[in-house]
Amino acid sequence: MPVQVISGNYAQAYAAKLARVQVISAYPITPQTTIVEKLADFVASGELQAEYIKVESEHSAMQVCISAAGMGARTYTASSSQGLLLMHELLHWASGIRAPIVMGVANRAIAPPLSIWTDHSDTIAQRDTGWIQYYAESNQEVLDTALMAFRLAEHEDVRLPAMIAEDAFYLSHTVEPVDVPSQEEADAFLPPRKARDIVRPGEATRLGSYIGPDLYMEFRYKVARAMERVPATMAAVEHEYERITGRNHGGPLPLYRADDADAVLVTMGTATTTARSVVDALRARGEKVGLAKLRVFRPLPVHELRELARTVDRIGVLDRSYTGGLVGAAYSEVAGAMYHARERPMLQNFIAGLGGRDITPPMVEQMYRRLIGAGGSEVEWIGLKERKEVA
Amino acid sequence: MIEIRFHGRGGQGTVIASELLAQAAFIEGKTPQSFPFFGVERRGAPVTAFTRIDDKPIQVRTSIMTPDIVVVLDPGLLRTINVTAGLKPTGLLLVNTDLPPDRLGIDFMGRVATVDATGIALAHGLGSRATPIVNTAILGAFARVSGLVGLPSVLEAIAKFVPAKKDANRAAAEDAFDHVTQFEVIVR
Amino acid sequence: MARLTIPYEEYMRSGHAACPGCGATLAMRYLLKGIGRDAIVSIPACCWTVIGTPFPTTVLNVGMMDSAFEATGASISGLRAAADALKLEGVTIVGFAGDGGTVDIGLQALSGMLERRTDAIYVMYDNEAYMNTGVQRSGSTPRGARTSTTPITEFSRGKVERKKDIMAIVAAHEPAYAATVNVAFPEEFVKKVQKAKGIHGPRFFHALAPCPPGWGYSPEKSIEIGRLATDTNAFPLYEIEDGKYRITRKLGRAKPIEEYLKAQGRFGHLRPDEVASIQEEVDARWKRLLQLEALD
Amino acid sequence: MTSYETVEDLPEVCIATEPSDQIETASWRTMRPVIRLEACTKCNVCWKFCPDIAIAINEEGYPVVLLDYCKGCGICAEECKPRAIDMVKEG
Repeated sequence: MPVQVISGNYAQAYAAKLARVQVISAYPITPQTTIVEKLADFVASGELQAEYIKVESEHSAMQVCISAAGMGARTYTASSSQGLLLMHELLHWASGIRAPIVMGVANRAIAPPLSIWTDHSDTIAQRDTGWIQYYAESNQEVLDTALMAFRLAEHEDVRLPAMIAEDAFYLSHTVEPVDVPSQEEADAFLPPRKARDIVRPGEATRLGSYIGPDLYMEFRYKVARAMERVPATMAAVEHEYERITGRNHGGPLPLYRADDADAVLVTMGTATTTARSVVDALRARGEKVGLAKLRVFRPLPVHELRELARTVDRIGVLDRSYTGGLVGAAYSEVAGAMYHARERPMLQNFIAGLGGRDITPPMVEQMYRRLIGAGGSEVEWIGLKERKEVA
Repeated sequence: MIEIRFHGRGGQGTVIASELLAQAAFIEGKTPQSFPFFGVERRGAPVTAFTRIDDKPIQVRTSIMTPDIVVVLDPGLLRTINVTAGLKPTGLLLVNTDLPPDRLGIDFMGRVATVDATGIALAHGLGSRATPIVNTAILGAFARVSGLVGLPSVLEAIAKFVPAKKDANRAAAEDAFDHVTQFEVIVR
Repeated sequence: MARLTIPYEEYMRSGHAACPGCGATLAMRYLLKGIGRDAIVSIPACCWTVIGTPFPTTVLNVGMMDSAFEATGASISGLRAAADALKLEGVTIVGFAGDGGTVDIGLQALSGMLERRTDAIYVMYDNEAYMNTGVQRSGSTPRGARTSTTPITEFSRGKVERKKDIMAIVAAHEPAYAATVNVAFPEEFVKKVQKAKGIHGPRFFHALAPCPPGWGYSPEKSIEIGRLATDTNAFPLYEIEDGKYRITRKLGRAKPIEEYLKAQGRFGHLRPDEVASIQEEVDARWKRLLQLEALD
Repeated sequence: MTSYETVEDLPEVCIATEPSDQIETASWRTMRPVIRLEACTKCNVCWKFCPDIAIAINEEGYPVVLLDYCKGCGICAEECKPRAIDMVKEG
């Protein structure tokens, strides 16, 4: 398939089509809407043979997918912000019955105040639901990651749902060149779902069940072990995808000019692109700085983060969400991972870009200056409109 | 600290028995803790409840695995549940039954006490033949044989916390206090 | 084999955890006798979640999908979609939810499923309160009934609001078929289910499921109480097919509601004036049903 | 019934496939139904209305109470037209 100039939302829809999803269920919410509209076109035109259940709420969208996946169908849905929060109860349900549902999320700030613009509060708030979580930086990465997510989620050693987060408007409604795999390439990479442990008509099979204190913990432990098997399985899936398409997005924590860096900024989503340009600019001025893209938030790439801590003295973590408390969620997770590193770097947390505010090169440069100068407090809200700044 | 485990069936007032015992202990200035094993509450289904009594604040929050006293509100359970599991050899087993201990089919060598709480409850119009409410009667017997709480505090707890048929429930407790029979260690 | 008035084959097993005399287990038993083997039943949080025995056992000989409390309607849309996508022929998709799980928390998903014309059967087994959690009042609890959240005092006379008329709400969605059924009348229960099985599109059953501990009567009276519910017109038996109402059990003259009320502890507190007021409500609903039946 | 004690015993997914009738609910009852066959007319109302499926029908068409499962609710005795079933105290 030739390179096409398409939006992140269309990239999600293309991935679902190429994956030959069998049941789609979704409820519209800005900015996710053009995913579900494109899928409706694919189904209506016959390009995609799928049952598309247009439901009356996101909660029902996820239940449709859970029950369909519970019978063995390959399922897809998409949502944002308030809709994702409404699904929260069922996100636990999906991982609880090991349903390999794939969901696209157009990251959008959480109300109130209502905001249709991007930040990561919605998907960060789902970090405890047992879902694999990717944060994409480009529409190409969105499509490739979504396709890979089906194979990873359905893999015998994993069997967990996965969500692919893309920043609202920066990706969802931004069109840019994307190499769309052919159906043949997609079929070569992703065979039909071979489902096991599903509910069957006419057979004594109860999926979900209920249980006392005697065995509940052991079932949660199974989910934990599956999450532990994700990194190795993900690597194998990415290797296979690269063999077919030639593309690899660098695993869970791709680094950029970090090996000899004194200061590295950890970023998620589209802020990474801007940060990469700032690294190049600072490097040109002799500053030894680098970048680490936290591309997989669940499971957190603990091994890779500790490796980074071994060679870098000062690490900043850019949180594009605020989750209550004093420090950002990504920061606390990275700090947790690095606590057991042999050499513990100096860590600093930057909170920026909430509610769709641009994360501009000067802001990123300000973060690096704080890191290099090792000054400033543990947590700084970069780009915050405060009187002393404005005066 | 004394740990007591109650065995009964849904609808027989097992949980209320464990709670009333806690109230009675509190009336006597002791520190109680009472909780049910929250399982399937179904009329007829087995129910377990626990009470701890101490002179000082209780520093443990688990179910009770090695009780000092086991109270069985429903003799039918003896056939299906190992009611003496973990019961200390020096402990006490109080059973609602009109049979002597050696006909109960349990191999507990410690102290056993029995009382026909069902007969007493029905005599006082508490519950129905299908579901007799035996909790207040069994507590009356408990006061007599446990040495932990006295009958007066049990009666006061009943007066304060039993919603209906207060007099009948108090009378049943007094009745059981008088009619509980103790059996020293069974030597076989 | 002796002459049986309903199919002998069972599609659920003993060993379940229902209270003695439970109407909801009979509702499932008769439903499955009408549906047959090739089915998947979606069950939300409700009595049947627990009746259906803990892991690793299951009571049903057919597929059973546990779902979230408020999502039965969506769950059966998902099961139907999967059955179609996976090309599974002849599979009946059934939702089996309690009254609270249908008229209260599950109403939105039910409405969605009906509006989407999902080809499935949704059964609301109605024990008229949140029984699994200890008899708290639901939207389907009758007016005047005592529950743990509508206690009886000098000032509080049980549930204040009237029972939500789920059949009217469902009828407004123009289902392919809808009917009330009662475990006290198994032959008619099974016959209506068999009829619905042959119809395509969204179908709905409102099944009365008497509940000994919740309604306050001795377990052996479950069928008697069920019978009284219908014969006093508290729970009329009728069906709606393509909008046409048909009452399927009509007595010459209905028994007084008092006979039904005084047989249950949950109504034990009612004064004569309160009984009369309930009689009025029952008579008005029956009259309206007759008018609906008269519509062509 | 396979015994599930440890995480290794468990299937990967919480799916239950074992029949529930390995669970006996006999201990629930305080009363049990006793059928006087001489009075029984084989109408099978007792079989029809049993919530526990605890009444089977034997070859001669007579109802047989399955005492492993009967919870003693008494519906059968209540609904039996010829009053051929008595509820007897358990034990």
